[in-house]
Amino acid sequence: MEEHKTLLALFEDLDPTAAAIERLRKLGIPDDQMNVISGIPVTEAMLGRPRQWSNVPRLALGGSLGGFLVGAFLAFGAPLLYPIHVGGQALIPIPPSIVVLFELTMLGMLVSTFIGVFLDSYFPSYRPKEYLPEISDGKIGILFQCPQQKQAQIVLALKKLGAESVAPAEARQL
Amino acid sequence: MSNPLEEVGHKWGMVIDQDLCTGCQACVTACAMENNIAFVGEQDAAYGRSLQWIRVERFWEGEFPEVKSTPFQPVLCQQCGQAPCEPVCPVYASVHSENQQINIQVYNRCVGTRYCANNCPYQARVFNWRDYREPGPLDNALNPDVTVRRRGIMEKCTFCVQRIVQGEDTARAEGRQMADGEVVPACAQACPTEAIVFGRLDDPDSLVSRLKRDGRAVQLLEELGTQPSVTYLKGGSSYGRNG
Amino acid sequence: MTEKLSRRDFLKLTAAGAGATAVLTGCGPASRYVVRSPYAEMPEYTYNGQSTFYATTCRECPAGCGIVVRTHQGRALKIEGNPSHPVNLGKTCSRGQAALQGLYNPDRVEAPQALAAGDRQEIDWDRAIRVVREALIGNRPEEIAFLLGPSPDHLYDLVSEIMRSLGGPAPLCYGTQALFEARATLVQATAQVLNRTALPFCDLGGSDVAFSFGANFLETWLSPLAYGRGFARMRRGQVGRRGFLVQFEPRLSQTGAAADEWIAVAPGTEGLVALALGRLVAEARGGLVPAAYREVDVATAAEASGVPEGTLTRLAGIFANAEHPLAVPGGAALGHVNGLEAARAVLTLNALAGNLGQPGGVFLTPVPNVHPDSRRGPDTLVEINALIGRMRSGQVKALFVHGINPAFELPAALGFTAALENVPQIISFASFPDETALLADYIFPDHTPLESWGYQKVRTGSDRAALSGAQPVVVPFHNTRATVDVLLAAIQAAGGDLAAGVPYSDEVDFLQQSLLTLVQEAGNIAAPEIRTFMTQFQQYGGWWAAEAGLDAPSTPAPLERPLRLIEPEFAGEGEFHLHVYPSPILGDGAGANRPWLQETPDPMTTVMWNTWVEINPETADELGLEDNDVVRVASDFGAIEAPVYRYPAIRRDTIAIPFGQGHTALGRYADGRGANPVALLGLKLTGAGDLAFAATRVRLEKTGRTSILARLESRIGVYGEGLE
Amino acid sequence: MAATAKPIAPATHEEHAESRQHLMLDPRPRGEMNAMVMESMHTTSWKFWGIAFLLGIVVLVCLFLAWGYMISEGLGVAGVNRPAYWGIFLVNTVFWIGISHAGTFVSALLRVFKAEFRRPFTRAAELMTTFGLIQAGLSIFMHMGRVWLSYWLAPYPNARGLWPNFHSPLAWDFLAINTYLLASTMYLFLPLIPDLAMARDRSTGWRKVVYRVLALGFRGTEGEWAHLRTAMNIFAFAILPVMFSVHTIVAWDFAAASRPGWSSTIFGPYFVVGALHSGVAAVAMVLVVVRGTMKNMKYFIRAEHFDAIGKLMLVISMGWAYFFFNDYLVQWYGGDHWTHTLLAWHESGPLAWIWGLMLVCNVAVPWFLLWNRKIRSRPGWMFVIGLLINVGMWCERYVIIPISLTINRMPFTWQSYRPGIEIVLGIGTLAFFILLYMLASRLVPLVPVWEVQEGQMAHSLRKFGRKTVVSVSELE
Repeated sequence: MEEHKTLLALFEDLDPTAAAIERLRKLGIPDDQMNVISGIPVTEAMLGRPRQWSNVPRLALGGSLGGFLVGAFLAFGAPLLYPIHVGGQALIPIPPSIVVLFELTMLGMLVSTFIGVFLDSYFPSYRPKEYLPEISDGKIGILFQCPQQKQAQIVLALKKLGAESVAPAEARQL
Repeated sequence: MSNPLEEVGHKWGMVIDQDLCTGCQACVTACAMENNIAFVGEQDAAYGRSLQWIRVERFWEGEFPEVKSTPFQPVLCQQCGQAPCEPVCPVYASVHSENQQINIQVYNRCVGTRYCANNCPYQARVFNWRDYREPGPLDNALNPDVTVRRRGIMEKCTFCVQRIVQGEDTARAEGRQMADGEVVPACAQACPTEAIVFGRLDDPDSLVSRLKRDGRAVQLLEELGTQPSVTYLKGGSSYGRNG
Repeated sequence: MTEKLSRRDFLKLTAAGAGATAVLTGCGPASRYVVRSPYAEMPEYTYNGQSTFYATTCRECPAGCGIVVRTHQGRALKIEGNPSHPVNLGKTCSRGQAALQGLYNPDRVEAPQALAAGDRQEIDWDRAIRVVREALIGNRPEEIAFLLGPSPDHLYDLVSEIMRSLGGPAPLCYGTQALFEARATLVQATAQVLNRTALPFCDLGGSDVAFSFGANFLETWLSPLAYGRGFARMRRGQVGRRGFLVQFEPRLSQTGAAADEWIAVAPGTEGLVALALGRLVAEARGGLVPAAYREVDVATAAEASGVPEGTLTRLAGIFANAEHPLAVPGGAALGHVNGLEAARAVLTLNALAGNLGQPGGVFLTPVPNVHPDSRRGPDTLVEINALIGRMRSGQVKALFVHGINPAFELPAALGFTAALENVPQIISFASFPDETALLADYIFPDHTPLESWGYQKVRTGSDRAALSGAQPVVVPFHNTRATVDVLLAAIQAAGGDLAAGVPYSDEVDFLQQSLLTLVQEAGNIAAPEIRTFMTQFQQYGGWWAAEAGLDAPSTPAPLERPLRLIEPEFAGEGEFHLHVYPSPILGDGAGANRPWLQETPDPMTTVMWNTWVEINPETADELGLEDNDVVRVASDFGAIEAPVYRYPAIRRDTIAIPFGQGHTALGRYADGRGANPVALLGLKLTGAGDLAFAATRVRLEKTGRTSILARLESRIGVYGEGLE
Repeated sequence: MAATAKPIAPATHEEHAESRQHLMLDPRPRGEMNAMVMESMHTTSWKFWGIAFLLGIVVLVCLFLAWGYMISEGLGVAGVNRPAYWGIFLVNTVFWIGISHAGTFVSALLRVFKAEFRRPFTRAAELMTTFGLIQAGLSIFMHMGRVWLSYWLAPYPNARGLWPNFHSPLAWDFLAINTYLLASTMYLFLPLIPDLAMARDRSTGWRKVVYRVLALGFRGTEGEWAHLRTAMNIFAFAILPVMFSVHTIVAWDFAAASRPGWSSTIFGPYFVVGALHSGVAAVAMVLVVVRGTMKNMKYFIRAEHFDAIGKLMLVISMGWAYFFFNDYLVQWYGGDHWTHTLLAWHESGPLAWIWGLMLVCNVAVPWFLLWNRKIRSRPGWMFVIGLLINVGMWCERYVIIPISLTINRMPFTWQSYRPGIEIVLGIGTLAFFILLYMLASRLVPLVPVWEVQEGQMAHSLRKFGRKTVVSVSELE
């Protein structure tokens, strides 16, 4: 197996970043060995990157279903466990049940969405990571792995495209 | 799950004849003594915080000298069939008793949201704004059959449910039906003119059932559809009306 | 507690579980004396979780209602009416219900005390009995005075016997309850019209039209529960028609509110109205107008009373056409200088209606045959005044006070409190530290009624002769002792002729001796000898005749004598008539230390915990008085301050103040609350020698202060304040 | 397309630029904006700490000590009575829930509709949601007679095997308010993560530790951004119905009761609009204070933002007036005797001035002042107007709760309400809100810098013939 090295290239602007990604791809770095780190949400389309897969919507859907089921239990199941009649109303009245179902469905959806972000992004993780604080100042970084022998070539190419720096990425405590 | 008590379930009701009520307040005091109702003192009483479960209302009509007070109207919990206080309680502290067909307040469940009181169109519920403790030795007279309520709890007329249950138990133990008038709440028991009559509405021959069919019978705020168990026989004077 | 107290008796009455019906069951002759034992050792008839019911007599007022007290493990829990008692047939009033708060009142006198210079020191009963003995035998008989309240009767009978034996003056019996009932005046009027010195009984239940002249019979008058029952029967229409009640009084009372019509007659003209009605009734019936009414001028009466002639004629028509018309005299109508004549006029109206001794008419109640020689009051203010005069001049060396609180109840103008200073020895038997007790030299506290033995003669209200019996329902709560026992112990200690003349070993012995005369009489109790009789007496809560039956008055033709009325006179100057009425809730003021009575709303004003001044709203507007404005009410005899209650149903020339509050003692719930209107009363007398308590004039002054009255009713909802 | 937007408003086009200043067409480099935000967080004066200390004392005394006293004495020390069983505690509850609606409204609704002017102050508004809900929750707990048992409302079988009663609007309230509190806190947190990462990168010492923990290890990778964006989109859409449901359910607490004046089908939307009315007004007030007291904030919060919020307030005021009149007319026209009595009580009872004040503050003030752009653009005016609207909305709740409770179908029991310790406790919650906000303003980046930068990227000037106009691009 070839020796691979992780590099972080820092760019000032979107256009050179997009060009650099294109260039990297041509230099034989596959998309799945690249990652863009930015201080603002840069969409994949802007940089010509493949679309990110997110489980969040599915989790949200699953969560709302779970919430609905909990709500259904509260609305339709709990009264049966300890039946008490009040105000001449049915033991399980429909209109209030709708309120309960709605609230718990929404709760399930929102909580699972939130948890979804954590799961998909592996939050929280406090391990050292490859990162530069300049990124939150608006710089855009490309984190990529390249074979050691191509390193010099790639660095040169990226510098030519306007990279402020291309350096081996160090995993550091954030 | 079958409840053994259900076999003796009755519908209890009350008829109050306003033509007979003299406004004497005996019911008010009797109720307080039977049900361990605390007194609140002048300041709180002046501020709508007295705890009486029954109050005698009267209004005024006309100007002097043609002025007249309206017939006295004792108002207590109407023990609604469809009680507005019940569904609004989030902790099931106000519930319907299947056996007596009355509305009961479960003190130890109450967390004091006071929603039931707001929703009671008869304003029949009272709240323990403070710990109105009776100083000793007055507490010697507390009725052991009735819970003493602490601060933060809603309470109201129970139709003296402790007497009803005891009456039912006694009748069952003796293997007989309850007689009409065997169980009376403290107010009806004290009432000097017997304006308050109590009994079983599920028995068409009981005195309450017969009185309830009287032409003068009305219910408070009938239009709300609360199906009260308390019926009023309208008072008011007219010379020579056939009794 | 070895000696007398250990001989307190607790008879088992019933041990049945529930219901007043159980009173009559489950009884056997039990031992007469039960040793007072520690709480942990329950009497054998006490079962855990089961209540024991005792029948006794309510002593909150002198009507003598029978009550049944539910006790549970030695504690009294609830008072119910005694269903078989002929006075109240199982019913109770507010005051009766709250009697437990007397028994368990936190401010009781817990032990005998000697008072000196504001200091109250506990003493033991031996010393107390020595003090009583010295007072009884150390003074000349005429230097001893007993001032007693309206109950209990057995104490009165014993004291009468003691004083007879000593050769001293008979005990005096008085109280504001009797005063505001106009009891003495009514008795005298009955004597004059119906030929017997007794209280009349008006059979409201049998009448179809009743005119009440000032009688507040649904509140405090004579026997409110009996009259309440009669009112209910009348309203239900025993004679096929719903009864019709008309109330004549200057201020709408609770009774007036329950009535069908209220006629606001000018104070002091009630008798005049009765006379005018009599004449009109006689005319309406046709035939000759009886001699009694020949001199009556209807127009003058209408003018004086402020009742239009048309109204009088209409009412007379109703009365004349009734099958069972009835006229009831009482209360403030009799509290004028012409009160005796007014009472006669009203009673005569009954004679005119021909209802004497008829259903729906006027009867006389037979008195049970117990100590018939003890002719108890009601005494009049004249006699009280005589006593005060003797006290003032130092002729009274020892004054015994029981069951009355004269320093609070008597009109201040009489000067009772000042006269007390000239009495060397004052002995109070009060259970509570009331105003009089605190002025005494000794307080030898009696048991409260629920701890006491005794009996009460039913003078009116029952349908037969009845003697209501009292027995302790709980072990005495404090170190108190029955006054009868104290007196008997002192007499035994004194020995000699006195002890020989009053030969009773203790209170129960005295009761049994007193009841001996009833053993053979036909009544609810069938017993061959006194001990069985006594047991059943306690079990039933009294003795009453087997058959219902009241006496019909034998009238000396009252219609033959012309009736005249003297002009009403009023004491003092002022623009308002003062109408003092006993609070229907607090009664004679002894109820003011019951917190639940304080918090039971007044039936008409719904005010709790205070005194108020009722004034017509129009008059109030003229004076610029709003609700809760504190006014100073002043007469020539005194002044009080109280907040205004704008009362829609009172004459514009009258203000009304309830009696019962204004204590300066009597414990935490009564002390310093409200004002006492007897401070205002002048000393005009009725023809019977009793106080004309409604004949005082007063002035009103704004003080500029306000004091919020605690009322249950809503000023917004009932009077529309802020809604205009 | 540049990630760092260049100044694109040449001097010649200044007038156009000014008209759209809330789009912040004078972009600064991200690093500079970061530094500005960091500086604003780090700058505290002795005044700040003095006020914070005073507020802390007020919170301690007026909130915690007073509440402890009330818990031990019972609600008797408050002004509640029969028939005004509910008093200022619930007035405050509804009020604070209303305040809390602003954050979600500004943030989520404006996000959904891509209203660009929202960007600099969404965070400031969202913080109000969370802190406002805390006060609402406290007020509800104060209201309860036995607050130590309030956990019985939670949906679990309690010691007696009993579940809560879902027939009760209060049980719905419990679910809805908790859902909303959780959701709004999560919704506050999600867009905060990049800013926390930013702060982490620029902090030292204990702040670094705090931000590192809170930033969860966020770097800004494509995946992280994608998940965050997706989640925020879901939240923006889903939290809106939750928000509406919360205040609707609060309205149902009243509308479901069979009481004159309360039993109204329009109460749901009426309350929601009322909540927005007070909420948006409160946002304006907070922004004025933040702008005036915090460093560098004049760059982020501009007169034009107030102008935009002012328009929103005017529209909401009209909406409120519409619902108020709708409710009033129907009650007036078709109401029974008791309803008419109640209306008369509102309008001419002893507390009619509160009713009048409500109308003046909620309708007259906004309508007479907010049509004017000059007034809308002046923070001082906007603060006063915001304050008046909040006073008006508090009065509205006061009219609906204790004043209306005085009148019921049993006139014998009518009784006016006289506040007691509620006033003290209300001051306590207000102080607590301000204190929390003050502390948060020094701990949390109040401006979502990444969102501002994103917005600045999307805005450009475009020439149409001789006219230059602002054009906003959709970045997604």
